[in-house]
Amino acid sequence: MPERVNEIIRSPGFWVTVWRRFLRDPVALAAALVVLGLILMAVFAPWIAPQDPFQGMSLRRLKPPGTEGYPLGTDELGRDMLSRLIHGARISLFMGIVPVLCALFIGAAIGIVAGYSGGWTNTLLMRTVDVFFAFPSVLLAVALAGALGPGMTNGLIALTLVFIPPIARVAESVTTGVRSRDFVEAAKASGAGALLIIRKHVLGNVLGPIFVYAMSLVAVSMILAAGLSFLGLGVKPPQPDWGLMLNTLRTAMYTQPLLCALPGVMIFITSISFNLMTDGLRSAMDIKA
Amino acid sequence: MILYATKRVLLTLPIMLGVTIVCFALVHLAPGDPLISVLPPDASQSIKEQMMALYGFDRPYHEQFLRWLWRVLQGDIGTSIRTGRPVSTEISKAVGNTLMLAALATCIGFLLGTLFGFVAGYFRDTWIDKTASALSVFGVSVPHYWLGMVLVIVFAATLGWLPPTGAGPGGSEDWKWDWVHFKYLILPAVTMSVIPMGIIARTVRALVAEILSQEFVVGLRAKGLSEVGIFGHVVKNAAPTALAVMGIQLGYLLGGSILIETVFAWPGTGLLLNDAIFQRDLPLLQGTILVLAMFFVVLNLAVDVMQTMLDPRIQRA
Amino acid sequence: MRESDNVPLLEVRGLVKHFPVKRNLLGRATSVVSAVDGVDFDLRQGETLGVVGESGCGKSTTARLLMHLIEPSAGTIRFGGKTVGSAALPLKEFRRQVQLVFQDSYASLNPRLTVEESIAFGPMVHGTARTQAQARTHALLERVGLDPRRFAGRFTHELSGGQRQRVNIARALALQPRILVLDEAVSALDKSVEAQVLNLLLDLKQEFGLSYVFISHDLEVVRFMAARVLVMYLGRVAELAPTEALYTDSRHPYTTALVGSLLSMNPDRRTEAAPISGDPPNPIDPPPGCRFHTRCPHAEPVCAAGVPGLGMRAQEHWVACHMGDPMSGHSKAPARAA
Amino acid sequence: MADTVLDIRNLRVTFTGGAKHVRAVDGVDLAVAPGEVVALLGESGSGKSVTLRSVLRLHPEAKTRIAGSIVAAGVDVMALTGAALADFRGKTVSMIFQEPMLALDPVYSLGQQITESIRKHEPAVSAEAARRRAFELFEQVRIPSPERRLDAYPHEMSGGMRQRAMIALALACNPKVLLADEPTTALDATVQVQILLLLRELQRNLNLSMIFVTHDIGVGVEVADRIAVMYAGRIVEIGAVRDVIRTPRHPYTIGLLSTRAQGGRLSGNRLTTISGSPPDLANLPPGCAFAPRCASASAACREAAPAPVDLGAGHVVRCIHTAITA
Amino acid sequence: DAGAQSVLRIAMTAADIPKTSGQPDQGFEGNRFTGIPLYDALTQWDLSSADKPSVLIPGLATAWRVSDTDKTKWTFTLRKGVKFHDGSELTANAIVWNVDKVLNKDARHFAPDQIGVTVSRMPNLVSARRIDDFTVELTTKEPDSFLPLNLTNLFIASPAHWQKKYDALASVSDAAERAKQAWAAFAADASGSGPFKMARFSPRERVEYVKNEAYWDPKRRTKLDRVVLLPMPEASARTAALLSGQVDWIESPAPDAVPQIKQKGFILHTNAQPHVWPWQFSFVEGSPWLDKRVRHAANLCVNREELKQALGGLMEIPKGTVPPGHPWWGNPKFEIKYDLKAAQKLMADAGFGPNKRLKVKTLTSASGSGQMQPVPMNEFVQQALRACYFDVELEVVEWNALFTNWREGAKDPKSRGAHATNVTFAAMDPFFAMVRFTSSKTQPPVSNNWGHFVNPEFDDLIAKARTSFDDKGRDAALARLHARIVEEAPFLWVAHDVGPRAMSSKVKGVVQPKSWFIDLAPMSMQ
Ligand SMILES: Nc1ncnc2c1ncn2[C@@H]1O[C@H](COP(=O)(O)OP(=O)(O)OP(=O)(O)O)[C@@H](O)[C@H]1O
Ligand SMILES: Nc1ncnc2c1ncn2[C@@H]1O[C@H](COP(=O)(O)OP(=O)(O)OP(=O)(O)O)[C@@H](O)[C@H]1O
Ligand SMILES: [Mg+2]
Ligand SMILES: [Mg+2]
Repeated sequence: MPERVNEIIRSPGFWVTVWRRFLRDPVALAAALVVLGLILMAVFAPWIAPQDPFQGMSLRRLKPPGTEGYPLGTDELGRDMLSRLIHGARISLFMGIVPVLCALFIGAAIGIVAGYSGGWTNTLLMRTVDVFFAFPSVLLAVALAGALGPGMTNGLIALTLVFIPPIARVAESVTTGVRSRDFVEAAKASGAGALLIIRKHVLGNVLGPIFVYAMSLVAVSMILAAGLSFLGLGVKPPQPDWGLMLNTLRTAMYTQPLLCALPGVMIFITSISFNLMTDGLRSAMDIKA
Repeated sequence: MILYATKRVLLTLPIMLGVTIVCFALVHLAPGDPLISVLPPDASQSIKEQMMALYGFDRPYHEQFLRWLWRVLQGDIGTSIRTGRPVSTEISKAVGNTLMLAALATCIGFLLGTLFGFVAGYFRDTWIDKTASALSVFGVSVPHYWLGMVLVIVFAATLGWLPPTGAGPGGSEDWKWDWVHFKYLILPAVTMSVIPMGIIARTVRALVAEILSQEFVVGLRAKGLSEVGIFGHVVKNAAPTALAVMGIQLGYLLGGSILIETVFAWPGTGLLLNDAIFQRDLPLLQGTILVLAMFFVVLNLAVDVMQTMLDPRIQRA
Repeated sequence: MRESDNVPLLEVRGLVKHFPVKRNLLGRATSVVSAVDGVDFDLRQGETLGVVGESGCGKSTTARLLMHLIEPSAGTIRFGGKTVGSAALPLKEFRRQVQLVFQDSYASLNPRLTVEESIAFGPMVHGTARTQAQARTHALLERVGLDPRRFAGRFTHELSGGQRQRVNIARALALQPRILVLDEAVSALDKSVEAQVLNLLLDLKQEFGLSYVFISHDLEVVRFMAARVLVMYLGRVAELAPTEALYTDSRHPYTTALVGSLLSMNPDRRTEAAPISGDPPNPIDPPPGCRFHTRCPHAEPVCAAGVPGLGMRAQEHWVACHMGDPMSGHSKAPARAA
Repeated sequence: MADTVLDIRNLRVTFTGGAKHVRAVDGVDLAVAPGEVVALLGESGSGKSVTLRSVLRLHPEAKTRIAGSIVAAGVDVMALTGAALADFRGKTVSMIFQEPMLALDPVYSLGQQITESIRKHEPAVSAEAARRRAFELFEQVRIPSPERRLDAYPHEMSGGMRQRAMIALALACNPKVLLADEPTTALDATVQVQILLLLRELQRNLNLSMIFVTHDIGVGVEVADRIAVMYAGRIVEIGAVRDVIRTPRHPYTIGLLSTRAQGGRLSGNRLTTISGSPPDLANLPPGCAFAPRCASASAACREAAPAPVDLGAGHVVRCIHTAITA
Repeated sequence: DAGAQSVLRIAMTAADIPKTSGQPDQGFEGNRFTGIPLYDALTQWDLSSADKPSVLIPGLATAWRVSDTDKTKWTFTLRKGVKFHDGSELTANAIVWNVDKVLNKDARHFAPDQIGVTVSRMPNLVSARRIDDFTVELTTKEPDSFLPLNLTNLFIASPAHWQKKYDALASVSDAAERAKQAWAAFAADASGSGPFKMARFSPRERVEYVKNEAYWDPKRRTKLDRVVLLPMPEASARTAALLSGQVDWIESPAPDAVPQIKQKGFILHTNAQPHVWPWQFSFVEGSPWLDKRVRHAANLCVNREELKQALGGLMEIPKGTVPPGHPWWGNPKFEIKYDLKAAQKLMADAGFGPNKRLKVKTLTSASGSGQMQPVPMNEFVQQALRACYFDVELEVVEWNALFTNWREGAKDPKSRGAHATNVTFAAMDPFFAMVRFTSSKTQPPVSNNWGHFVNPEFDDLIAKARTSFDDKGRDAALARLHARIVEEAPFLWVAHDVGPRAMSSKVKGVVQPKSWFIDLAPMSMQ
């Protein structure tokens, strides 16, 4: 038996290369740092927030930003705006990320199975997906949330259902693309079974693009989830959620416009950061030989 | 071509059936009493049962579905429980209003989006591209309902230049295309155009960059075409995809207008949907969702056929 | 001569593949591409069979059929006397005997795997332990002229075209196959690199006792590599003959045209007239009868009427042309032998 | 040479767009006489296409540094700007590409693309007249049923027909110089011959000058009067076809000729090869770019780029070892 | 010409125009804007004074009395010379026709979608009979002295006008369908006898009235040329509309914008309403509220002054379901006020303290008609009760679900184990104000005794009130009932709404009575 050579010079793997390229993109990097900051803020909200986000006092309602002790003012119940915005990151990010993650799992599974098996399985799965795709996303989200009734769980279900079809479609087309590539044929020619090929050859090539696509939906999901809360179909009070805060503060629009704008600013910052980060990631992944 | 169109239409039928099933199932998922909008909570049980029977809510689901589907096929999408008016008249008026809004928004979004997209794609990696791209990222990232609020605060409440809500001084039925009425359309349409602007700009930018990187552009230069001439070619190459994106965006606006219409009290399908949800007017909810979804399906179909017609590369069979 | 020379290693009979391209509303195929339409040949132990033909004539489809990567519409393949896919020779077992090298060296390597992982994949599928598979990989890399220390850890995009094609060859050899199907394996390479790879192929063949099916549209290269050459035209075999016989004494008008299209390399004897005009027809609606009759200078009504059979016209020289068949009724056919 | 339609002097093209600057063409001199065909030969990436495209100034201005002089039919190409450049392109010098499928606009019919070109350069011509001319051009390049094919889109035609259409397009405005960038590489052998013969015939009939880029020496031999061999951005050997084929003097040319698996004479034996691989243009060694792969390279080769050596009769070689290779 | 017209434009809080067919929905806002202006009822509220409680006065009926022998039979004498907007005359037949439309399933004009609102507000009315052209006899299921109060909700529509609509639909063959369509047509072009006539109806967007020059009551003949009603459910949108001059009057302005509204010269009208914003307790086994000390403690623990301040003054501090001075007040022995010490002591007595806190769960919604500002207010209560060792869990459910659950009761699984529910109610008539919450007969699913409050004493008090047919006796009985209710405290009384409305100073003649309603007729525009 031949000897195995040990001191191999290993090239950095795909993701390492992507990471390095990503680090070289200042805009994407800044966006990623903002996202990271927001996530940390959400995770450590109870420790960071200067005040109890639920504790209000009617005597200090609707103080403008810059008020002593309340750097970002107070909301319509006299709760500290800064603390609520910090805590709001939890639900808002949660509602942005979790539905997309759930949809990523389900949608990717559907798409990869459909794309790899082709034929009738594909037709059946993708036609079903098409039915849900036949609804504009906002309509579907609103209709589902409206039918199921407001609440975080229902919002999660609605958004997950909204994002499964697009992810499944992308997964299907990427998989179909990969499936017909020569290296998959070569693996088949080596006698590998379908599951092994999917695991070793398809997933590695498919998950990246699907993941990036899903990432690009996080911003949409956030805006949509906040929109549902804004309509009164999402998170229920007194939970601090940016969309809901936007809704409840709306009545103070004329007295404290700046204050009312704050939750929207947070949504905007988060979604633009996610978008820029995704753009950066996408171009970092676009490695040409 | 006709064969192709027929084929596409036939392929759409199962999807339409699926859509009707989803629409029907959606409202029956709904917790709570379907008659809540006509029955006050203090109505007695016997009145309630009597009414359930009157509206057919006591029958098994599949029977209700088949009856409903049968009536839908005959063009009757039900009667609003609350108002007693046919859902179709409610919707047709609302669709008209939303269409007006969405069409203007699509136009604004399309004009700006294409402009930014073309400029960015042409001047790739220059500051012009960066500015135009920043605007398009703004478009896809901004929560438009919030933007709507901000615009109302600035232009209606503070500056008083434009009216904050409604569809004209006399309501949508008095609509006229004059400045007095048009004023009411500006804020909602601008707000609504932001997302399609962003999406179209991004699509067009990618499209233009992709087309410009193709060899045939070198070919066009080599045969002596000026930049204006090349621009014409780029437009024609980009048109099928760009128009398809625009069509689909129009569909999204029609179906997704609920947030904007709620902010601006614009009497369109979104507001109707909102009313239907919060008043638990199930037939109205069902009908509105159905019509909007069907609209979207048909629009997709039209976009598809149109794209096939515009793009000689696509095989028609 | 060894005894194995008598039993062909691979026997291909009546291979047909139709791809549906248009479907009616009910999903039934209304028109098909007959990419391969009745191909017969044998491959002997240790030989190189060249396959030439114009673009779209079904060369790659034949290769994929040989590997059973796609199901043939009809026809059988026997390996060492056993029918492939039967109980005697299950597919997985067959697949380690036959391996494929594709034209596009880039697309045929998984961009997310290192060279080492790509090559070791096959043996590991067949139950070789990881360390052993890696050891074999390193040996093979060494063998195809790539230093394992430098190349084993690299990714596809970090290799030049020639290096990638060497990796592909190593990958194909990792399963210790007996047959290598090379589908335009050198067409994408520069001449200087092509020569290196061709040399490598020659050496490997010797060393591992391989048999090659060498597919190419470059007649020069086929002539250099192959002992026998199969000429395909629109999914059918036009001619199958020992190389020299084919190049010097072609019997099929198409082969003649093909050989005549070879460039002279002599500035004083430039080609004056094209041996044949027009492009090959569309395989969706292939011409009836002899598929070449639309471009054939000797075409007669019989050619459109009947499909010429593949007949032996000389020693080992098989031709499918009415002109060679005394029974065909073609005016140029030889008189019937007594 | 006094009588030239195209004179390229000391052309240098550097691409500055990427992380590293790529010097794709590094001092090319090439003169083409009226009615002459020069074949530009070389490996992938040696700068053939870049040289060709420089003649029409087709490189993106922002990311390219281009130096040297190009004079075509008395026009100083480097000085052209805007409209003048556009008028020059396609009218004085036109171009044929390797992949007509990619080089033709997929959403315009072939007829439209040709008439567009004609009317761009001759605005006085009516649409009908332009179409008539397109029809004649199609006949000229021997496209069967030309009337129908004028309305066809590129994807509806076979490879050979597309390339014929491409040639028709290039000839639409009666150019003086035709640049052909591997026009037959993508074609099947039987079709390649047809196109080569067609080009040769047209060139002769119209007295065109032509630069013909190819990988394949055989093709060069078939069409050219002179052959120029490029390596790493320089022309390393140039001369009449016979001289270059029969008495190559640059080690690279010699290697190139011997690597061909030509004919049965070598069958089954090993081929001679050029060891190593083409250089990285972003990281060229100082001296002769071929030195690392050259069997006869000496220390001097690695120090400075060799100057051209004129061997007479226009046979020029950039190698200091011409004595050895003779 | 338009400029010279006096037009009053009003933004309502409803999301849609309340039904215009005579039985308005959308709660009392419906009665306020599409009932009272367009129609008359047999009896009506006196809305002419801002200071006195609104009392019952004759409307289309000039007099009424219950039969001496059969206390279920009432005769109503009709006003003569009243004409509907379509010109037809009001007679006894019209009354019978209007009763039949909701109670007689066999009537051609039976309107199922109008049953709900009507029947539930007149739970005992059974039928009507014409005695002569100007006399009708109404029959109740059982003796019920509340009937005249209930009849303020039965708006009388024009039968002749409906018949015209019905006749125009000759092409519709199915009778029920034809009637349905006739009602839809009627709703779009209504005809009642009220001081305003419908001029234009644009579903979901606006309804416009013009004056009825021929109105029978000269005091209520209006000077307004036109009234425009616009649905605007968003408080901030209404505020914007007022500030930008799009409308002259808005209902319920955004509380936070009140200072700004006033500062810009708009006028804010408020007055206490017969309205209660409560927590209604559960008396189901295991509920912590079964202990009266706990109920009292909660009522003493909320600083309502502070809440009022938080709401910008837009609430009235409750002392019971009706305020002191009301005929039904009855001087209860328990005083609802803020007394933290006493509350804490009561809690201590009940066995709770800082270390043994009491967990309670309350259902509420994020919005809803009459709910004022449910979330902030509930959160305020939640915080206030914290000082009295309560840990309140708020379960925010969708408004309709909350409302539906109101008659499903505390035992229903949909109550999710809540110990209290937060549905606001109107307290204008004794049934709605008191009876339905305290009678053993109104337990779920019959009516809104959500918490299953059962007490024979209350059943007796209720029976007594129901059968006291003279006003004095009835009010005295109701006062006793009210006093006992306050003492037993089945509610945590938090607030009364004050019906805030903001309007331009151009609107003249505004009288905001102590009622849910307001009369548009005497108003004018400057
Ligand atoms: N999966 C497929 N579906 C439909 N048609 C196919 C498929 N694969 C191949 N074909 C068609 O079958 C014919 C033969 O294809 P094949 O790839 O075998 O040709 P080839 O001889 O390898 O050509 P080339 O020299 O261009 O590689 C072509 O016309 C091709 O378009
Ligand atoms: N726009 C560009 N930007 C950067 N580098 C370029 C550009 N165009 C060409 N190059 C580089 O210049 C070098 C020469 O390219 P060129 O296209 O002239 O090669 P070629 O000789 O035509 O090769 P082939 O035979 O493959 O067509 C290559 O290394 C190529 O990567
Ligand atoms: Mg092939
Ligand atoms: Mg090139």
